Amino acid sequence: MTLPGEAWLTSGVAGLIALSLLLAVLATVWPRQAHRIGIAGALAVNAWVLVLGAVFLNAGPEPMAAATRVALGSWEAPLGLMLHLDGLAMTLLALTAVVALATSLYSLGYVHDRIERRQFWPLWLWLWAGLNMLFVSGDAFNLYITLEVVSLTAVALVAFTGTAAAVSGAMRYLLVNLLGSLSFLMGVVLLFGEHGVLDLVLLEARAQVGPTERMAAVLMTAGLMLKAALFPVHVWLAPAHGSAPAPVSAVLSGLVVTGSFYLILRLWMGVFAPLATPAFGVLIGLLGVAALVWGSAQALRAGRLKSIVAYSTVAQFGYLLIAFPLMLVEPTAWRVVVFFAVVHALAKAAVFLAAGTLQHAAGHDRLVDLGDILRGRLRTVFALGLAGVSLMGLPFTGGFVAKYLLLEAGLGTVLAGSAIGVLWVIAIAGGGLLAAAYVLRMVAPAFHQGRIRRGEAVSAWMDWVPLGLALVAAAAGLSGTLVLYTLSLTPGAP
Amino acid sequence: MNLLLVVFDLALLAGLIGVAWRCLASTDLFRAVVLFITFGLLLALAWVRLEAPDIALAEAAIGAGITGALLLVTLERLRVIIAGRRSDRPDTVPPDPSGPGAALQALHDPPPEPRTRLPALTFALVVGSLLVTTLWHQPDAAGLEPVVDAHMDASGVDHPITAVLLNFRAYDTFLELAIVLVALLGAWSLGRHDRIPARPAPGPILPGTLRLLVPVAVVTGVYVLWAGSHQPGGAFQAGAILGAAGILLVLSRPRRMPPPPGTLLRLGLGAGVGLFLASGVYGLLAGHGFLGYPPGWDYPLIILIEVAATLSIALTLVALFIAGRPEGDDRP
Amino acid sequence: MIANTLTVLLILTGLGFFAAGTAGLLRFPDVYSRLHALTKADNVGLGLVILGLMFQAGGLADVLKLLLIWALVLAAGTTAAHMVAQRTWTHGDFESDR
Amino acid sequence: MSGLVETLAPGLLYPTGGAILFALGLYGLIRRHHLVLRILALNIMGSGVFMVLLGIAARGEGPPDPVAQALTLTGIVVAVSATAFALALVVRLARLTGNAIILPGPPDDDAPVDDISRLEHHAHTEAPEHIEPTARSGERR
Repeated sequence: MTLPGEAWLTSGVAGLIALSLLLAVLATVWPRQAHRIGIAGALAVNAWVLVLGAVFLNAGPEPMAAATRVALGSWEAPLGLMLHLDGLAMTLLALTAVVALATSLYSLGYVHDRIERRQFWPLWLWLWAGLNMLFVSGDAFNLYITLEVVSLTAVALVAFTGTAAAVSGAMRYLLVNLLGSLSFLMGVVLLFGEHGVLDLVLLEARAQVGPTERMAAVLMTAGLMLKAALFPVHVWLAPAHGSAPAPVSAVLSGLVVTGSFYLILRLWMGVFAPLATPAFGVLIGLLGVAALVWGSAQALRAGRLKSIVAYSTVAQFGYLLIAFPLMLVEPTAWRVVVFFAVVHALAKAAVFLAAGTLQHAAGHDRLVDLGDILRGRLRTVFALGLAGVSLMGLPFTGGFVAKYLLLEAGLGTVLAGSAIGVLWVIAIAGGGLLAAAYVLRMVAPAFHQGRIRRGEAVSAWMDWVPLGLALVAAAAGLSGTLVLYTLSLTPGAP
Repeated sequence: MNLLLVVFDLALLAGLIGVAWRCLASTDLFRAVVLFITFGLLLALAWVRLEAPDIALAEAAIGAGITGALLLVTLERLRVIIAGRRSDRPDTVPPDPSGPGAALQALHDPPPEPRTRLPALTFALVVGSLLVTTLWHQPDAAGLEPVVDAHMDASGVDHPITAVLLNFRAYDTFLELAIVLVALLGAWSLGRHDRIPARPAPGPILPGTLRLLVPVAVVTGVYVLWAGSHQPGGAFQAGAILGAAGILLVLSRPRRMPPPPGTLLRLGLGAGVGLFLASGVYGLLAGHGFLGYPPGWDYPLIILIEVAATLSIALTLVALFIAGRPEGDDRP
Repeated sequence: MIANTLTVLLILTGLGFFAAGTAGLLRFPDVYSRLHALTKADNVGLGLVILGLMFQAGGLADVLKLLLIWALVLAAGTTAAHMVAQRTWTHGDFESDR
Repeated sequence: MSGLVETLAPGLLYPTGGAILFALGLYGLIRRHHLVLRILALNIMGSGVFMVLLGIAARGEGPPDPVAQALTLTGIVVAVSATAFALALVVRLARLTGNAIILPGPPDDDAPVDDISRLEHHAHTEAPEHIEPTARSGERR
């Protein structure tokens, strides 16, 4: 049955992709106006996503027997490519739109040099388009291509400052990304060899437990973990994220890493679902605990503001890994995990933007010498602290709701009789404490006595946007019901 | 006859693996690059054997040709940079040639430390053997060939690969064009271009040959593009051939060529994605789906997109060879 | 039948030239002699192979294409050999024993 | 004999060869330090993937799978783009540090960072390097 809502949805998804690609192409061809195109586009895309989300929610659970699938060029799978929209994809599209709008506005102030601007905006718009395409892609090989668009633009943006540290970080990031892509592609090829299709829904229908699925699962997950810097392969993250320009760090830690995580989740809820066993879950969970401890320890000893934030990304993604064993015991826990990832992305982007403002004002971001600027720029410190509070999960913030729900799921596994569940509960609770410690490290100097300095003047964008995004991150706690409801509209998932 | 083919296959694979091994084990980078180019040409042979003439053409032109040119010019650049640093600041050269700074010895990579050999070997062996085991377990024939064959009539072209690339999976192809462009945007964001460190050989022979070869390359490129609708060939191969011709021109610098105006250059680079996207958006608005073609218009639109894509690819490849952005791009 | 025999004979002869050229490339002591071996053998070798293939061609167009290939390889090979030789003349011999 | 020939069909031989190339590239990527060699290793890994894919396409009777071939073509173009960008990055890194390797050891995360929001035209203003054609003889061994 075809509701009018569904026709809107299919054109809406294709239109969103077309719009974001159009912006990228226009900015490429017309770099002198790229920043204007970018801002107008960011507003247009946000409006579009808002309408799309409203139509999606309005279409309601009824057409949700299957996800909205859009055949490109009217060629249905297996011949053609399908876009794929469900509650999970919709949530991440909305997240991307919000973070991207904030980043775009911030970049107006941050990338002010005329020549830099012409290089920055086209790359950034391609990255954004790549992320949008990643979230709605429904085809294994197309996922590889969109991953490459995201990787190449992200690497170029990391290298953007042109310093030795940045270029070296970018080089490392590129090698890791290319290795991850090839590993992913090899997995796709294996799946194609076994089943002869590339469409994810068709693959899911044909998947069974066999050598191909096992090997493909290992290759694709390992490749995505390399890209997401999930624990055992996290080493590249801090140099890349820490030395990139602030808006780029925000997008990398907030969105690009989330994109890889999204794919891992999608694949394991779909094609590889038959392979998920409790032992596997425990293994991943242990990796998560290790990431949490290692990342927090590094964040507690790092000397630079942006390094602290970068390492905290490693730690926070430990949480996402801890969620895997919880999901095996309590299938609906994945929604909480995605909600956590959403809150984390908002808060992390806000923290990076605030750090960028402070760095701009001070001319450096060495924590020991930053006290005077921190005391002089309380608005930014407030943004930093507010987003940080959300990261550590104090009450009445998005982070609190997410961590509370995670804890609840963890306790559920303990009650279900899983002894190792205790470890997950301790890790989730303890991770919050560690986060509190490193967030305090960042803002504490603001409360010390000492010289007060405002440093270099910053534009209004750089002053206010971090605060706005931090408020959004904190308020995300209030939207928990909405996000969780949207996520529940994911057919095929528990 | 079959036995002969098996012998041929085994010899070819052994050659490929051997060349790849020698390439990666080489301490001299120039040698490694030459071996890599050889590897690309052998690969093209393997693709012919696997009945993939399109891929063979692309591999020879792109994989071996363009990549080879990019690698060689990079080595030359590295050599100039490192030699320049050495003469500028002799103190930056570490005294110990076997230390980690030994890469300063221009194009030389010291043999890897023995202690990483065992773990790396174990890891690679595990990955390789798992892959081989998996592949040997796979069924014999699973593919989309029958589906493509059944839809060829509706595709607007006669060559299945072109139908897949420009019609059935046009979205992938669009993104592929985008990636070529994005790689260039990335390279341009790293800085302005410098002079290409290559000197044309004196004498009339090289310019003479180029005068002969470049027009032939242009004709070949156009032919390959046109052939793509009904036999092996197409935009990417044609773009690579034209790009190679452009690289030859840039390398030999017969006369000082004026830099192209910035706007025109950007338009040329974006023509492929721009036209593709415009056609795709029209398809969306007219109700044929994003990147769909109106009935009856598929053949002309595919040809038009391919022409623009060829031009853009050729321009982009030349620009990637030059690497930095042109000075005109920074003018107000 | 005659065409097939001729093809086999010509291509085998061509392969002989290729083998000789390769042996020369590997065994001769300096750049000039190596170039000498390589270009002579390859040009004739390729010419013979092309000639052999012409007997299998489907029409005049194919014959012309084969001839064009030969001509282009001749031109490219000549230029490349010239450039290698010239570089050796101005910059000295490449290290030969690597 | 015919059994052996049947077994060693290209649909099996070439994927096996591709897997070996993939592993070989991985080994080279881990072992070698020079960035150009690492990029070569990644390219060889990629060729291994394409060989597996085209080998799979050639399995069974009948014409080879055009979709797999189209995907390979796309993959080759993506690979050359990534390689070109990676090489540009290597040159940039060498210009900044004098090295074409990433030095091993923990990342120097406390190093000072330049801030593009404060600097005008940083890093794009250095003069293009000047090359004296005559000063180079004897450089190449």
